[in-house]
Amino acid sequence: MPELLTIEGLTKTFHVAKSASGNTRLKALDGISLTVGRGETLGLVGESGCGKSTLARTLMMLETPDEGTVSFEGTNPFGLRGKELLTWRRRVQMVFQDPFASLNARMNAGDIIAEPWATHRSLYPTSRERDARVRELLHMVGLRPSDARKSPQEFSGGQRQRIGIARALALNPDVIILDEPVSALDLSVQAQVLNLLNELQQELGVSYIFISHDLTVVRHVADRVAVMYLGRIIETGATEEVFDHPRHPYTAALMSASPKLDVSGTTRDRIVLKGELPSPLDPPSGCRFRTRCWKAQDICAEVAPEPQVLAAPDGTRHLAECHFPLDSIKGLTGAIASAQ
Amino acid sequence: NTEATGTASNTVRVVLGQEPPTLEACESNLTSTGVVMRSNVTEPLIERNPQSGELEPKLATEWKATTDTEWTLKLREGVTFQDGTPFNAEAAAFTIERAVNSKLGCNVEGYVFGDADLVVKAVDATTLTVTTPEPDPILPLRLSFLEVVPTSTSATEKVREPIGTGPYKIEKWDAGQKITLTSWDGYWGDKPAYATAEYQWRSESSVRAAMITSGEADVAMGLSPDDNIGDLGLDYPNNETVALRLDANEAPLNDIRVRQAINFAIDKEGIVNSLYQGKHQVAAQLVPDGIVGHNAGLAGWPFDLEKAKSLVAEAKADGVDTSKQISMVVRSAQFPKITELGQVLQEQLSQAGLNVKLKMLETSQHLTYQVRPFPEDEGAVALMTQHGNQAGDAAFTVDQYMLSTGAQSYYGTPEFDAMIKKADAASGDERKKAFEDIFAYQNDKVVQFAHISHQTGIIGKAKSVNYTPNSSSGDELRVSEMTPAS
Amino acid sequence: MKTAAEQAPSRGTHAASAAASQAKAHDVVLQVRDLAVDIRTHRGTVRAVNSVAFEARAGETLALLGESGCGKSMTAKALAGIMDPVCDLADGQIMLNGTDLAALSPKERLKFAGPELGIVFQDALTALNPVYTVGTQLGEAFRIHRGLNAKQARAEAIDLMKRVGIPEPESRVNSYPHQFSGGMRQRILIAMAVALNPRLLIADEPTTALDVTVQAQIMQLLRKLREEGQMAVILITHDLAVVAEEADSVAVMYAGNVVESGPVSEVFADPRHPYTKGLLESVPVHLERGAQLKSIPGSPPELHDIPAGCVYQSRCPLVQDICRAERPVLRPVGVPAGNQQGSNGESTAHGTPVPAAPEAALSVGVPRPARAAACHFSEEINNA
Amino acid sequence: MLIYLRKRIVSSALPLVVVIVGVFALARMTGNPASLYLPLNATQQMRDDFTARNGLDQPLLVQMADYFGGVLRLDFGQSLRTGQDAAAMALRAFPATLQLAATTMVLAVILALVVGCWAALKPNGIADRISSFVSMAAASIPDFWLAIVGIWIFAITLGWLPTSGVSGASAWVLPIATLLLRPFGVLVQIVRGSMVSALSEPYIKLARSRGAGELRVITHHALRNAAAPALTVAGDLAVGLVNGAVVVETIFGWPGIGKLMIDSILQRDFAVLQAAVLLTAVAIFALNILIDMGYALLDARVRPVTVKA
Amino acid sequence: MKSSLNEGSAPEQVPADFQPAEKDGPEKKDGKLSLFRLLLKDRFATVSALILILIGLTALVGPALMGDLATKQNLLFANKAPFNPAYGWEYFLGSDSLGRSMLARLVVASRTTLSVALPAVAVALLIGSLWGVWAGYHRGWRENVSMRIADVIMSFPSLLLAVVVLYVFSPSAANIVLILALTRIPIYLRTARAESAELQSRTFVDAARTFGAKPNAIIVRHVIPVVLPTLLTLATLEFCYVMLAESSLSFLGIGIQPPDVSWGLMVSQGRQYLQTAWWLSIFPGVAIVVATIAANVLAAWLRIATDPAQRWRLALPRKRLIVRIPAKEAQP
Ligand SMILES: Nc1ncnc2c1ncn2[C@@H]1O[C@H](COP(=O)(O)OP(=O)(O)OP(=O)(O)O)[C@@H](O)[C@H]1O
Ligand SMILES: Nc1ncnc2c1ncn2[C@@H]1O[C@H](COP(=O)(O)OP(=O)(O)OP(=O)(O)O)[C@@H](O)[C@H]1O
Ligand SMILES: [Mg+2]
Ligand SMILES: [Mg+2]
Ligand code: NI
Repeated sequence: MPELLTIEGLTKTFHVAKSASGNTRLKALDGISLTVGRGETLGLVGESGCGKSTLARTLMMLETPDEGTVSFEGTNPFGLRGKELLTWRRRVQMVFQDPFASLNARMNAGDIIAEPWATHRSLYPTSRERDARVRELLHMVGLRPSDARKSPQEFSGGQRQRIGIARALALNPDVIILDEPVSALDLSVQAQVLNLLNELQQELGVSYIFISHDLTVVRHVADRVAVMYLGRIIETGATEEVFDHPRHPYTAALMSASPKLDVSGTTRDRIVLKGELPSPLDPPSGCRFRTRCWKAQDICAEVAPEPQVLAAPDGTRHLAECHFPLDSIKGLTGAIASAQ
Repeated sequence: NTEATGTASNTVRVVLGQEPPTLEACESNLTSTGVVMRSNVTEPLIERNPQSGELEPKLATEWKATTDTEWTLKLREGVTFQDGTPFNAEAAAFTIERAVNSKLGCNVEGYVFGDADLVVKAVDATTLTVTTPEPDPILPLRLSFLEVVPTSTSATEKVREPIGTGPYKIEKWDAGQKITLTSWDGYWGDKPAYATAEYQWRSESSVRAAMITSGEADVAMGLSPDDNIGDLGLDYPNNETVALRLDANEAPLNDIRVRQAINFAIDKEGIVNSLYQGKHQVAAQLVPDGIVGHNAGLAGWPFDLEKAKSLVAEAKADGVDTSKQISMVVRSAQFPKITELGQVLQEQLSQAGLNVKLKMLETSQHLTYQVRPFPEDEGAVALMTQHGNQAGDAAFTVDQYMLSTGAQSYYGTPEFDAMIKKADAASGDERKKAFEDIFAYQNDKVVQFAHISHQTGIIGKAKSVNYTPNSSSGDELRVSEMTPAS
Repeated sequence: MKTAAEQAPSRGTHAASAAASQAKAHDVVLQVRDLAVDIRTHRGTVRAVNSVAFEARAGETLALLGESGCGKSMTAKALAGIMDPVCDLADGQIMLNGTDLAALSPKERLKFAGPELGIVFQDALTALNPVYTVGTQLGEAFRIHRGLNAKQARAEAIDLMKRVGIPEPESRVNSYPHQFSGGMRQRILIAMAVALNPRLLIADEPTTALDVTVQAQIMQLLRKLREEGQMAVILITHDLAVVAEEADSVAVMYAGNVVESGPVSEVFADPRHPYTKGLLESVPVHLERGAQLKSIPGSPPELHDIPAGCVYQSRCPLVQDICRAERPVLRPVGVPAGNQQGSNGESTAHGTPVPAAPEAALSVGVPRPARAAACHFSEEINNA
Repeated sequence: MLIYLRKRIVSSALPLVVVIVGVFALARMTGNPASLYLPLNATQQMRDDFTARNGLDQPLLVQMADYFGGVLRLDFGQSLRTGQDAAAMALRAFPATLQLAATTMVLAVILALVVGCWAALKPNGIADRISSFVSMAAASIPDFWLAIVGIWIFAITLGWLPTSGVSGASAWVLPIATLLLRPFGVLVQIVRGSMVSALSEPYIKLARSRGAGELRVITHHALRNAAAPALTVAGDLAVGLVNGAVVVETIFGWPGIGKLMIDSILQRDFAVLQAAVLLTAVAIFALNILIDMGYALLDARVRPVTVKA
Repeated sequence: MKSSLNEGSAPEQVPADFQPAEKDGPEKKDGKLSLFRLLLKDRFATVSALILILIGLTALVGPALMGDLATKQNLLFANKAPFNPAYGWEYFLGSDSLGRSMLARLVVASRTTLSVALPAVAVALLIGSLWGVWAGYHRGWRENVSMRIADVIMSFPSLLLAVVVLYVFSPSAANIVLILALTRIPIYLRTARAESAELQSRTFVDAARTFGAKPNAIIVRHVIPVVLPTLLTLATLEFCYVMLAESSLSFLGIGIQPPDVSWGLMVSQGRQYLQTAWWLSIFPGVAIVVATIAANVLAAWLRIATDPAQRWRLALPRKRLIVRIPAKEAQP
């Protein structure tokens, strides 16, 4: 697949109030490198607070990175100004994580969806066109045309998220960053939205960066998956590879923790991680996962592992950052066994 | 309530309109200072009887003009200051030097003595000579404004709490709250009835009145007719006269007919009767009865709106722009009901066909209009002034208000100036007559003023105190004249 | 409905034995019947919860499953007696260990809140008071119901924090809610709910806001607490997988109505309501990537818009005329439909509700709840 | 916390200077005070002397430099009116105002909390309607008018209280009652509003689910949350009191800084005015810092440094 | 509401080619209408609105209707008590100390009062809130400097300002407006800044940024509409404050000056007749109180009515008596 978006060594540090250790610098992103191909869906998974949203926000230029480069079709959006910047803005859009906070409660749904056109006037110049398009978009995301007049309070979370998606679609973008787009949705709606996203991708060739903690969903939609932990990508690879043959212990733990719709009645074995995510203000030395890892050894505390290219049975590129990657042959069950 | 406080019967409590800024003796011609100080803490050499208008001995027992320009005073013996030092010619001379000849910038200097520097000499312990650069027939009257202080008083700085020879001494001044005077045992005269006098101040006249009603104060100064004090209020003629001063240099006031019309248009009777409940007197001149030079023969201008209208019309016919705006400048809160008065005057002058704009100003601004140099480019101004002649001699009024160069005068004529100069130098009955003529002449030929009324002050007085106010009570409230009612 | 006279003694004895007695496994702790909640809105009064019936058993988990807005939280709040002022409990019985909570005055109900019934809220972020330390909030239940002083309450709070697995409870007890992570906050909320060892724990979407690894931890904790205290747990969720893994029985709600209930394994293996079936099919599992998911078209009806007949009619693939005319009641399935009809004397006029379980369930103590569904064609679904 | 405090104090310094410079410049725009202090017939010579003596003939910048030089030596100049040290006059008047304002504020807050809570119990209930009506009326009555009516009723007609003055505790009643009304009226509405919204927060439901009764919910759970917005408003109102007790001080003869300020403005007593403004500005800045700290005390989320256990 | 009822029942049937033109008209009207209907539902708000309209009309056309009645003096007819039908309607509210009709003066004063209070509030609101919103949105030095400026104004003696303005310019309603507006700017500035600082970190603002919207556009579209109700409520409180401040200035002799007349001035001037002619200060006082209460009630209502999250509160049917009818008698 031709690469549309390339991220190289992206680092973002926040300055926050003092932590226990007196640190005020919070490295939310630490040398992130990723690529997204045209028409591809990249799944981004990871625990809460690991930096998924920060990555999304940085890509959307809502935050300025400290280091690293972003290249969109060869141009660096951070260098753009004026008209070019607007064009870029049109082509890259985002659906926000929180459907309650991302919609202005004082606007009605129609105005919210039409809002981008206030900046990009040329897209739908007449109000008639805009109205029609709003109705079309509402319909696309499974809402009633009459909903255009309602204010966000009158919608359920899922409906709000659909408004958010409709708003992102309003500019006909090439890349949509979806920050947990379905986690607030009901199953039936989730299916509709996933189908919708799928159709859009097929019709328009849009690329997605799909952030989610619902692994079932990610597995369904993503071509490739990147797993984040404390501001770093610790594993990337083709979806099946990563899901079925996780190489990083954290990925394995994540996969096993995800509940399965399995009505056989037998309780599955799973890796329940000890402890909490360490504070990103004071990340562990060496390998970041070592404090919760059952395979950790002395070296993990000393040396930060480099990303290794690992042999994948199906020949796709599989990267993991671990001193002691898991066995790929035994797959997930093997990993669970090794943890017990 | 009065009985509740034990010392009450021994104390007289006075409530004033404002706190004295200072008690400095040489500033005591300021109303708020003088009302506490004069004849209570400090005393003058000579004192003017407010009723008769005659000069009476105080610390000086006799005085006479020894030459045209020299006066000799005989001082009272056996008087000591409250700090124990004796009162003598040296102290008297010091007082005059300090107030009149020094760089201290005393208020009394400007007010009473003007530029003239006096030569003072203590001949012996009880004899003093004062020499004026020009003959001054009313020097003794001027001296009555000087409150005597001992030589220990600073000659270079003003003193907040001076020492005097009076029946009371300053006991305590709680800045912002009250001043307490206690009677002084070493006083040369009769011991006053009250052992202590307490002064407080409230700026709302209704509150001052309320303090009398509720028994929190025994004497309240400066009440308004609407304070509803009933029979606890005592009226007294306070020597103040209200008038409009007309700027005869500016159109349309530069036409005498317009100025006359203004005088005809004002319904003085109506104002006095309805605004001031008939307590004031309609005025025909700037000084009330009792002042040397008051012309008893003058009657107030009759209220005649038709006449006023026709005078205005005449002036207009002669090419005077009677529609030009006249600013009526009034100082807010200068005396009770001044805003009402201003509005009435504006209305009445408008009735006569004049274009009058009422301008209510605060004190400092008002002063810029009141004294020279007058503001430029203000057009025609009719300034409301309240003039009080504390001295009892018309010269104090006329020099200021009627000389064409007077500090508070817009306008005059050469003949008029000559009349005034002549009157100033005259003495006795001749002086009286000369000033009477001056007032008549101003009404006849000059018409710089539209007189309105001679005011009556109201003092609130609790039943427990015997006191009869007189025309000087507002400036000089003698506690020694107060006695407890049995 | 019992009269007041009958209730009084039962409440008295109950309160006495509240803390001490441990329920036996599978005893019915809570039985809800005909529960109906009205909301007064500016469009008129709407029924948000309609003739809901289910039962919860000691040591078991009942899952209330349903889409957003179908009335799950409302039901939970009605059970806990903490509805918004605009909501009225219109009808129904809430029998908690023999006491009808619905018939009590708000004041009397306070006595049950905590010792008998605990609730964990949907949103851990806002459910904790930001201006008090978690210790204060955790200890409050002890101060109210056991009359402990501040110090004792603090000790209990530390104990509780230990129980729910918060590290260093002695120092963290003085921290404020905003100083905890989402998972920790959720633990604190759970700790609060189980503080007084209630018979019934209602957990309203306790893990929706959390990610999978934390969710696994929380679920483990809930399981542990349930087993320790033989609590009956009502787990509210819209996550089928969680239901499948955690619950013993399930009640599926749709538009304020329970449309299907029964043991999880049976319901999921063999759904008897088209809605349940639709839900199960919309899970993206065992599907090719990018393949079209089977979704339920449309969206649930608005509350003021609920049609007269079957609540699911507008989205149902099997819809027939009868569905539009008549609301199906929740009736046992798995047995021939005709039998049930006779024995329950089902009314058809307004879809007058019929209790989910037969009268026998309470007295005899049938080990597993019977399956029930509210569909005219529950038998045909899987043949269709 | 200390670092924060230091930072706040340092950052208040510049505004203070700006305030003084502003007052200095503005005051001198109100004209030469000579005619106020000199006799009406004073000669031009006397006027010039006066102007020179008080340095008013210098360019404004020179005057200002002189003044600030003096301030650095803690010399705030002398009153034109009384000849006393300006700073001493301001310092003497300030406590009277502070006592009055502090007492008023404390009472207003307490009363408003009680009434506001009572009103919030049943939004739109009868208690709510009555209290909001009363509080709005309270906040909209001109204070001088109320003071005079108060004197009329309580001092004259009933004779319960002294009309004015500072003698004894009873003299405080009328001034405080007069000052109280507006802060009370405003605060009741703020407390009521924030109480109503606090009561609809989820944590209130949670508290109810723990068995907390209505009273406990109000006093333990909602009050503290509702107090924070009230605190901010109370701060602004207190600033108003420190700065604006003029009317009450004038009527009741209360020797406070407000009266001093208006007198020195009307009398063009520049040194006193500047000293008084500086003093009140310092007090207001201090008050703002206190309010912020109180806020942090009420709500841990806004504490400048999070204390990690 | 019927329309949405009908649409709701068959959402999926709505075809893709909609007819927007047809629908829009009546629905938009419906929105306006419902605000009005909402108003009618709240008795207090309705009465308040009526009072305010009445006051507004009075200020607008009243002075013209009164002619010279407000200035026509009659010293022989001073301080006549109100409610005496013998004096005729002009003197229904009595006469003042110069024998002018109280009624006429109240009417004329309403215009001055409003023309001081409204512009003062409006100017301060406009400047303060725009400035505050701007400062809060951009944070950083702009915020710091603005807050310090607010501190300066707050600790500045407004009386001095009043005297300066009155001295340098002449006493006029416009100057009073200027002073009152200037001194009240910080109130709005602070509130607007705080709210806007909070809002600028909201996700919906971020969303707008991702479209490439300019800060000013975002401020206009997202920040101001959210902050406005709070500021408007504040403004009504301030409306009351400004009327009072104006009367306090009159009391101190540096406010509106006769022959202009405002309610505040009337109260101030009437205070000395409190014991002899109470109506001189009571009537204008009552006018101030009534106007502020009405403004406050309406503002409180409007705040809720324009807040979509709270709007439902207004429209609730009264709580009915809960009569629970069990569907079926439980067997004992
Ligand atoms: N503006 C900010 N200032 C300071 N810290 C921030 C800021 N934004 C995010 N962080 C911190 O950066 C880290 C990563 O946050 P981020 O929101 O990207 O996580 P996430 O992976 O999206 O989590 P979730 O799944 O909960 O959405 C967190 O520790 C967060 O506290
Ligand atoms: N205070 C209220 N006023 C009006 N309607 C309300 C109120 N609270 C809830 N509702 C409505 O009642 C219905 C049921 O709400 P409830 O919160 O029980 O849903 P839920 O099943 O818990 O949904 P979710 O999964 O989103 O939490 C919804 O349609 C909701 O809009
Ligand atoms: Mg995120
Ligand atoms: Mg819910
Ligand atoms: Ni409808």
